[in-house]
Amino acid sequence: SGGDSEGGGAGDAIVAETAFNLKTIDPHRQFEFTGSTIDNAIYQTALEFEDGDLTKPTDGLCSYEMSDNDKKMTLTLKQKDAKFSNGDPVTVDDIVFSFKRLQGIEGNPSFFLDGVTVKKVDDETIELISKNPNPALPYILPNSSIGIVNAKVVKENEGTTDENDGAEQFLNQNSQGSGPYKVETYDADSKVVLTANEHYNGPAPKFSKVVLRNVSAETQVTDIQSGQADVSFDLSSDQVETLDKNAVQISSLPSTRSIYIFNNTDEEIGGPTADPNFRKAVASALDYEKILDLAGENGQRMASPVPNEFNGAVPKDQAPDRDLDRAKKLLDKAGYDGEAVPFHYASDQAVNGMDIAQLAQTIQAQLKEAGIKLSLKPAPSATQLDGFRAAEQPMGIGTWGADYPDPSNYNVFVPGGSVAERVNWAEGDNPEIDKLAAAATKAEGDDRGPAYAELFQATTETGIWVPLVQPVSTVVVSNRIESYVSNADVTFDFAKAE
Amino acid sequence: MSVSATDQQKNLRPPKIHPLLRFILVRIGISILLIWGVTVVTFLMTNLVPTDPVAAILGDRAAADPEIVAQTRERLGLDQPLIVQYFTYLGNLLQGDLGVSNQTRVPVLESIGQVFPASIELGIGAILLSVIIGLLLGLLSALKQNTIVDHAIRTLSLIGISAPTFWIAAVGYFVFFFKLRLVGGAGRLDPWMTPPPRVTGLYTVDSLLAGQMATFTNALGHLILPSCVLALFTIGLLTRFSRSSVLDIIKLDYVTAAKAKGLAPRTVVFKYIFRGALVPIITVVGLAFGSLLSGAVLTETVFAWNGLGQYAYRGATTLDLPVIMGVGLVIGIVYIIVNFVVDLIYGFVDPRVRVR
Amino acid sequence: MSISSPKQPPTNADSTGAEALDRNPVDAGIKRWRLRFPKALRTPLGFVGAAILLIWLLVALFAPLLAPFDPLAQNFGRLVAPDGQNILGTDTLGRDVFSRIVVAARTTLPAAVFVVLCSAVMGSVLGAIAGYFGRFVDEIIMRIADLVFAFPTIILAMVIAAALGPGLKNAIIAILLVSWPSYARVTRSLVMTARSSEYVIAGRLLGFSAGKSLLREIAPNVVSPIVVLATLDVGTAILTMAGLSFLSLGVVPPTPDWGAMISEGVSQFSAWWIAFFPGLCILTIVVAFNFIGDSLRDTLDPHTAQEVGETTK
Amino acid sequence: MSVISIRDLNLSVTTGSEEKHILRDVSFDLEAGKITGVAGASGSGKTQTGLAIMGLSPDRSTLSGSIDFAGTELVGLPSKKHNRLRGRQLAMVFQDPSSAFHPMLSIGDQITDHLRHHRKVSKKEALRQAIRILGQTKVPHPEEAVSKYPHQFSGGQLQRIAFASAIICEPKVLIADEPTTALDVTVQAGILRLLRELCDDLNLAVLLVTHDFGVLSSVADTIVVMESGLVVETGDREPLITAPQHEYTRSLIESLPGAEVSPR
Amino acid sequence: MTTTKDDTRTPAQPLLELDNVACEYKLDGGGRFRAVSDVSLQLGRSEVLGLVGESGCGKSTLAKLICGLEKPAAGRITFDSHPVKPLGLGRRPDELLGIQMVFQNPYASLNPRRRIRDQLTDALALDPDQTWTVDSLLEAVDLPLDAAGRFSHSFSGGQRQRIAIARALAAGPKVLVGDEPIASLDAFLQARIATMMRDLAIESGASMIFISHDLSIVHEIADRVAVMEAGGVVEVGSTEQIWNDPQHPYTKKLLSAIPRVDGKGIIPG
Ligand SMILES: Nc1ncnc2c1ncn2[C@@H]1O[C@H](COP(=O)(O)OP(=O)(O)OP(=O)(O)O)[C@@H](O)[C@H]1O
Ligand SMILES: Nc1ncnc2c1ncn2[C@@H]1O[C@H](COP(=O)(O)OP(=O)(O)OP(=O)(O)O)[C@@H](O)[C@H]1O
Ligand SMILES: [Mg+2]
Ligand SMILES: [Mg+2]
Repeated sequence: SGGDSEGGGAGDAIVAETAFNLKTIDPHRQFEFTGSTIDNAIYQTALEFEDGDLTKPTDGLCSYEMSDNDKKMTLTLKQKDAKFSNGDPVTVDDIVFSFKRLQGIEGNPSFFLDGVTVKKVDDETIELISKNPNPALPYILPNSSIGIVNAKVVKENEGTTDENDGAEQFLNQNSQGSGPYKVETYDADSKVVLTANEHYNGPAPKFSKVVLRNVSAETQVTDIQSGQADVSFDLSSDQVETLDKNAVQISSLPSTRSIYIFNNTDEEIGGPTADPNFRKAVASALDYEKILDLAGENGQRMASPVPNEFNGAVPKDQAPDRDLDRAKKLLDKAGYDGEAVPFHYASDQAVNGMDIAQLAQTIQAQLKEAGIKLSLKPAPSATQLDGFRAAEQPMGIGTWGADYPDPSNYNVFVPGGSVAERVNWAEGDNPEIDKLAAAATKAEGDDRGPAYAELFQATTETGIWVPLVQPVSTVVVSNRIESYVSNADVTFDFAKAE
Repeated sequence: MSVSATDQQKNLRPPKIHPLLRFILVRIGISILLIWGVTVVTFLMTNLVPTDPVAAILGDRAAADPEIVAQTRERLGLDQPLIVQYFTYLGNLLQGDLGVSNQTRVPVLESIGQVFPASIELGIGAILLSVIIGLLLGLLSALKQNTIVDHAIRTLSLIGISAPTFWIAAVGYFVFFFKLRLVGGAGRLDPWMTPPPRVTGLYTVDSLLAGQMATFTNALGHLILPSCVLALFTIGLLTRFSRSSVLDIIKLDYVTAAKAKGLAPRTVVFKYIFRGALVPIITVVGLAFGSLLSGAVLTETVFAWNGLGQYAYRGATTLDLPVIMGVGLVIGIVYIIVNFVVDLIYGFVDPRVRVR
Repeated sequence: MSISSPKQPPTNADSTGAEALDRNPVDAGIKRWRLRFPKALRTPLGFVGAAILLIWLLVALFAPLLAPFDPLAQNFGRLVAPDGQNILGTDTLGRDVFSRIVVAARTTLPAAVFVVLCSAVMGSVLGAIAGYFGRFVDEIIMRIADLVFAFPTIILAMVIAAALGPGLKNAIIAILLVSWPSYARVTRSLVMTARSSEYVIAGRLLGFSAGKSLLREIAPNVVSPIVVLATLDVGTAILTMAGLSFLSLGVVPPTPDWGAMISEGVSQFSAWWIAFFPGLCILTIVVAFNFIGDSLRDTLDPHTAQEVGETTK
Repeated sequence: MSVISIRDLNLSVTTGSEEKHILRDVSFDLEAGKITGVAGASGSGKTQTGLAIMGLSPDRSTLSGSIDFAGTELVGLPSKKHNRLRGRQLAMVFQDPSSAFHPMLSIGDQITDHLRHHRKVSKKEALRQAIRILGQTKVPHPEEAVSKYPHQFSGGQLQRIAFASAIICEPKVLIADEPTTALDVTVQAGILRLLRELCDDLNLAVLLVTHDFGVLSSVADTIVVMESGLVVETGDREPLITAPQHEYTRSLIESLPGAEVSPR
Repeated sequence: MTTTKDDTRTPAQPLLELDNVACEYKLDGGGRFRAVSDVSLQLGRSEVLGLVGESGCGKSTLAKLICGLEKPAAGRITFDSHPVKPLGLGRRPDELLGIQMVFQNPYASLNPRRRIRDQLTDALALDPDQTWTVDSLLEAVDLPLDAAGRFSHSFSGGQRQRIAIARALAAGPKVLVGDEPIASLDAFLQARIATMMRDLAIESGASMIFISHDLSIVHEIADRVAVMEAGGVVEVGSTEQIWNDPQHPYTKKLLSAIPRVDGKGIIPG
């Protein structure tokens, strides 16, 4: 009975597979990979990235203009023919409501518009006023979490712009966007089916149906190979290697995610990791080439947590190299006595096909060569994250996915930032870095890049973060799809597949 | 041993209600007690889990705000003493409210409604296979005791219960789907297939009801391998058990008596031996169901079978408390009900229990 | 013997002695048990089982000598197919699969035996108490056992392991908590049968207290079925541990573990050797315990064997 | 004219690697309308003799010698042919009535299934005959009895039902293996009377196996005494009991309270 | 329910006295079954009381009541002026250890996992007079001395029953209760074991209650006989009187059903 499967009973449906990381597709709450992949297809945003180039925000539903002091952004409704999936036209009110809802409901992505006041000027214009200079705003608005919803319908279904909002369930089952697709069925555990939005103002997608299945990476391998699936998101480099290259197309892009080791700065918690010499020894003891090998082809070194393609990234050639002698000297200096350091990581996680559990074992083996002993503490990601958030873990593997492609998104790694808090690194601990941080925030225009680069170089120097690798985002597409668009912004654009 | 009927009656104070009714009532009572116990266990178990549900529900940002955290705690009743929380939980439960998943915000009951039929379909497939194959093999093995056939069946059944399910699943998937394409792949249907209109939630049944033959064959193709894998252990179990059960029966006088009546061997085997052996076997089938549910967790993982096992696994690894509680409760109840039904069947099949 | 030869007087009870043994199942079983305990392993299955187990014991004992390489060292190419150097290939991190398999026997075997010992002791003590004292003690213990039975083992173990965190110790605790009830059930019913048996009553009439008769009269009569059950259960424990490791809830890496290796291997279908051989190891070792347990059970009398039967698995 | 004549019957069973002789050169005859009693201590091979006639000797056993049943040689008879005689020509009643019936089948079903099998009569007709035959064996309320289950009867009643089942196909030979050992003396008397009546009325050749000389003394016409698979003495009832010839028989009878053995 | 006055009893102070004793069993279905009702019996010193009746009439239940193994639903049992209390979880009170029992099934009444010597020693410890040793006991029941070191499975049914008798005797009982101790033995062994029991009990100064449904054996060994029917005692009297001049119709029926070994071909009853 499986025999007829190749015959492509698929027809005008495109089958995509990923291991779900999905809590909701209410855009204003959605903050995970799977949710944003779906919302990208459902919702339009005020601004977009041109052809996936993350350095160039361009017009989306609106065009924009930034004031000189980066405090005021003026949005002008541009696509007047845009319509929601129920046929209602997209209006300024919808956009204002969407922004305000995002801010008010205190969901995970609410911080995107922190300190921004949204003001409707007239039926074509919106003003976003930021308290502080906010040069990142154009980079933020294309995020699918800031998707524009049909205000009227959402309000009718308990949607509000404060914490009392109750529209999440409704939005999960009934998308209210103006993008190329709308939700047909939503099952957060197994699969989400999208169908074409006939009111979409762009070209109608070739595939009128998208089936996104929750499937583990190992099953994705067999499914893509056997024609059961058209798109696979989570294959590791090893798995991609084994595929029959004549049957599939492979798109590899630099990932926007960073993988790093964190070291707790609190002596009580971290023990040796509180000593800068120990941390630097860790950085010198790692065999980055082997780690790169795990990430597969096109994996990149990182000299800071900021991905290499981003403004403010530290050039990757400045990344440290393995130097065991140096590591040993540093360890002597640190007075490290070989005690085992608990090393925490999520045992069930893979980041762009990089298995964190394997990475942890590799790191353990490499550090052992320098005399550093790690005792691995795997845990399911939920539990691991709990401990990390509570700032209780001495050392471990962290990952960060860019919320928006601007260096300011990486301020979390700077003393006082939310991630820095988790290693007990507070403002004032490094006055030098505080100064650099202030300078970076103040910098404008072309100065921002270098200012941030300097800041992140300094933070990385402390060894509190040891950037490991920038993985590759690999999307495997079956040959049934003749052309497709896959870029850093959307990973895979269902609407443009043919 | 045998007292003449009149003597018995003279000294007998008969029960106030009919014995069969009493039997059923007692079984219902025990089952309800057990289900209540399951609620206590799930509740306590999840309270032992060292994770803060509030953090999971609120997400990063809100969890950092003590005020919101406190509010949420209050809203969820988490500031109450444990015993109050338990009664709230029980109260909700009685209204069919199993809570909402921390991860997906979907009501647990709704999700279970989705995944449960998947597991049932797999479970029924497996139990049918194991009952039919296991019983026949066991019978054959017992009838041919100490022959090559018997030794072969015993050895195979021992190997059957020794194989790690997940490994067999993976090997089976690789060989039968990936290499040979004899069966359907992961999931319950090919991805682009639309599930049949939901009546029972079992794709094979629903597709037949809707007259969608293509969907039916597809669903069956997907069902066959996982249920075989899952059945492997229970086949071994039932083969062994029915063999020893039949051997016990074969020795009994009534079998010799039946043979002495010159009945056809077939009649002796099926009417006398098998029927006698069946009663203990029914009990084991009930128990086997339990091991089936265990095996399902691993099997479902390999076959991306979106059933209760996968749901439970996700719940456990993300420490999604309402999900864990819900699944624990549902599985506990299913198990208890299955065994209740087994007891009832037992009661009805065996006249000695029926009329005491 | 001819008809005219002198006969033993029929009143000599000894003349029926030999038949008597065959006529009473309990005693016949025990006789066989005593005489053939070592012989139990001489049945074909028992022998094969014992041989396999012996091999595994030797492997575990001499693992450091047998393993050609450091099981943790990532010294080789990744995903190398079996060849002259890495006879069972290498894994995703370039470790020698054969060495890892061999060393894994060292954790699996002792852990399984340990967990079975603990749960056998815990379960049979509880079962004995329930069976002997009856009434509400029995109700409480057995209802708890029922409750544990009502949850599928692996799910319960999964939740426990997830709650306590992965690790061998926690996996053992989890398995312990879910596997004691089968011993409790068996012991309980054996004790209950023994309790009302005439030799125990005779003891009570001679002034044994309940505790004393439990220890002195009953205990010796329930150990052998428990030993059989435990033998069969080692296999189950190995399977459950492997299952937990497969779900990354068992042994913590990088310690080599068969279940974890399978889990790693299934994501690499083309590198089939990573998952295939550890699976084979689990299979053989569980088969060995089941073969031995089964032969042991055959030497028990039929009634007790039924008690120990497959139902408790 | 003997219905069954047993000559030099030998039976041996292989258990494991050892061979065990259960019957050695057993010879005696069964005659129509006569009860032949077989006595002997436990394990002397009484039951196995009966089973050998039925063709139900244990697995892995070898039978040699001759059992001549009205011209048919039963030793070595193919099991299919033997099966046609069983139930129809040769019937058997067992020691423990409570275990000789399947607990889950009704009485009516169990005493007629061989009738229906052998005679191909309809279910209704079979039941009618069952009721008649239950009446003949004096089971109370035969009409109700056929739809009851074994546990609803006392041991004595069940043994009567067992006799009903045995004679329903009008056999020539009835083998009764300790039919009263499990019963009380008062019930035993009734069963013995029934046995005698059936034997006389139906002209049955009865083989009565027992170790109770009291029973043999009441109903047997001829007595065969066995010890360890050997027939030590055969003779008519009265002389054998009052003046046993063989030492073994004598010691058996002397050990019984109230037995009156004439001194030699 | 007929209650017959036990007026044949001789000594003024009976060793064991049952006064309107009744016993009930709970049935699985929820009803109750009265297995023994209104039984009054007395047992003197050094006498053997036979207890007969058909299966299920309550003989074993009565034996259990006497040993404290069942709780009486009504009535009183006194042993040597001590009330017999039902056996709980604790030790049996010392004053009641004088009642010992021999069971029906010789295959179940010895512990298969303990050596004969250990089982006998346990019992010997109870006897304050130290009348017996292991060896003298074995000798008394006609067993070889090396039997002490063996386990019960190597003995035949008759031998086992003798060991069980030895164990009961070892405790120096004042009352020995035999619950059909010969029923499961070969017919040819029964008389021998029964006589042995009687002789040993009387020699050691004990009384015995001998339960059996075999009247001819009871006739051989009992001084007095009590006949039970459906839970009640219908007739008590000296053996000779019961045997030769039964009063109650049930006793008559029972006696007339015994087949005689006379070779006459007469069906009893
Ligand atoms: N299936 C069997 N396999 C091996 N030996 C057997 C088998 N059945 C019976 N025997 C042996 O055959 C011998 C005679 O057995 P049989 O049952 O005929 O004795 P019996 O005289 O009927 O004894 P009882 O009075 O105890 O019923 C015994 O020694 C017994 O152990
Ligand atoms: N535990 C019990 N529960 C319920 N009924 C019982 C129980 N034990 C005995 N009885 C019933 O009580 C009655 C008397 O039983 P008891 O064992 O005393 O009879 P008995 O005279 O010793 O018979 P037998 O000669 O068969 O040993 C019987 O009808 C029996 O069914
Ligand atoms: Mg016999
Ligand atoms: Mg009794």
